[in-house]
Amino acid sequence: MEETRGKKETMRLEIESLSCNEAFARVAVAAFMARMDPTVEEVDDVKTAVSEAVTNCVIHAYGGGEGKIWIQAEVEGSLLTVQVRDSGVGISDVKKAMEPLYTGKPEAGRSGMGFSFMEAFMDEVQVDSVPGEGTVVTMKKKLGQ
Amino acid sequence: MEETRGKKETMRLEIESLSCNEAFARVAVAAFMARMDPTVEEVDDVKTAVSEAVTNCVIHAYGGGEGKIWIQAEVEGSLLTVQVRDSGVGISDVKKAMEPLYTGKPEAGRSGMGFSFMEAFMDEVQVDSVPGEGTVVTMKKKLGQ
Amino acid sequence: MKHAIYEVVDDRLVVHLPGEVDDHSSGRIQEETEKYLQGGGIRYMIFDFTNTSFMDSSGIGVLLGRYKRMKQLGGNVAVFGEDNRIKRILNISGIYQIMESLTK
Amino acid sequence: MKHAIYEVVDDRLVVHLPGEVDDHSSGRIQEETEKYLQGGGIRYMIFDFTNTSFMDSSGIGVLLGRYKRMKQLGGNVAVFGEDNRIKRILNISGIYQIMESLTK
Ligand SMILES: Nc1ncnc2c1ncn2[C@@H]1O[C@H](COP(=O)(O)OP(=O)(O)O)[C@@H](O)[C@H]1O
Ligand SMILES: Nc1ncnc2c1ncn2[C@@H]1O[C@H](COP(=O)(O)OP(=O)(O)O)[C@@H](O)[C@H]1O
Repeated sequence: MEETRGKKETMRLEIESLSCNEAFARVAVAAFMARMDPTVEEVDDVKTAVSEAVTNCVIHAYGGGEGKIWIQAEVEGSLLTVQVRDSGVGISDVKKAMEPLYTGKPEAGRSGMGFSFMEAFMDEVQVDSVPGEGTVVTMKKKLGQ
Repeated sequence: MEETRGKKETMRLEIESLSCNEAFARVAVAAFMARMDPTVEEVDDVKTAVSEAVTNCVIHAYGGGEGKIWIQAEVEGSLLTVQVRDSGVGISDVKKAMEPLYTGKPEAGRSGMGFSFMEAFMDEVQVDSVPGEGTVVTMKKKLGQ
Repeated sequence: MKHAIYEVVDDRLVVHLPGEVDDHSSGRIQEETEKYLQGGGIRYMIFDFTNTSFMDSSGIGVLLGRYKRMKQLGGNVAVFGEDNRIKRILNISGIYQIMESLTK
Repeated sequence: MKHAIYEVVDDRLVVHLPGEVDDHSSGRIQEETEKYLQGGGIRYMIFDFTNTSFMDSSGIGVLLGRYKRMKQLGGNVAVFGEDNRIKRILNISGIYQIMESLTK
């Protein structure tokens, strides 16, 4: 029952691709990281980054249709790792997709700032994608900096 | 992207058997049910029931040791179903375990009111258990009554 | 507050934004403000963040879209009531370079 | 407030309970109150719920345990500052049948 600090703690979450799950996902990750005693700003940063990644699954990976989104969050000491995964259309040119202001859906009122926000609010963002199979976004943030 | 009300929506959560996950689990389920526009009292009821079921996994199923806890929440119209599952020691006599004030751990300061609280705050509580394999607690609550 | 509330004062449309401006909540803001613009006579659109505690890049998309639309109509857009969190988001996204803040 | 705060006034130990009283937070309340009792001279234990918004049956277990202990010592226990939510929990669990509430 005693938690040893510094040990790895993990949670896995599976949700459906629905826009109401954007809020749910960011609140769930925020609640999970509460054990790290984060500052309000750190929690806000992570909520924004998670919101961006999950919104991309809903809008881009599944294009508003059905699909599942998997979120894994891991705490190890003061390091938080959040992974957001989908089995949607995938990204053929990750480098281009991550360019500031690039969006594949300009007509839909997207700003193209999703990845830039993830990078601004987390320490590290890695995107792995296979067209036709899906995308994994892995974000890391060291708290208490 | 449009959510059709009345359609089934599901989330699945896997956490570790740690006492800090009791709070996380109840906040996660509360955040998930936000889409049902629940009253504050309904949210409190569900939080208490989830807290009881998850605490039982931590304390009884895994006896404070390592283990995984699976939570599934489902919304269908105004019906919320929450399932809490463990692969711990199991319960040999479910009927007795569910009796008010019965506790298998009186020395640990347990009140024996866990199942009574689940029943008081949810409309329906079902417990399925196989000794040596684990326990599933399924709770249902109709909102807006 | 889950949805935006709209208020017309002379030639200004004040959009009182909801608590969270994300993809889920921002879609209808685009549609609803458009209806007010169809009526004619609106020259300024003011986004009021007083009740807003969360916004992500989907919200920025809506702000930019409304900005372009108002410019098209020869009008303008401003923001108001941002807390520090929202200020940070507006800063990072460059919104302050094109929109005035009426917040002191 | 994550942990209980203790205050001794004459022969009373006031336990200002944390925001959430569950299995995770309640274990140490048992231990810590015990230390105050070891010192002697405590006749009343008062649980202050002013800052508490959540309690489950683990909290009830602690209240009952402390009740038995105080009775053993010839003392008594009371509760204070419960909001409606906590009142409901104390009601369902029968705590009000054995403990007085100092809340008006
Ligand atoms: N999970 C994903 N699946 C498929 N494509 C994606 C995914 N995430 C991002 N993309 C692509 O990368 C582009 C840039 O994403 P982003 O920076 O978040 O901006 P925006 O969402 O505003 O378009 C998207 O427009 C889309 O084409
Ligand atoms: N998930 C579980 N795995 C194994 N045993 C359990 C589980 N949940 C409950 N029990 C058994 O049922 C008893 C009664 O549970 P409960 O009513 O919650 O009271 P308490 O947790 O206070 O003992 C427990 O003491 C335990 O013996």
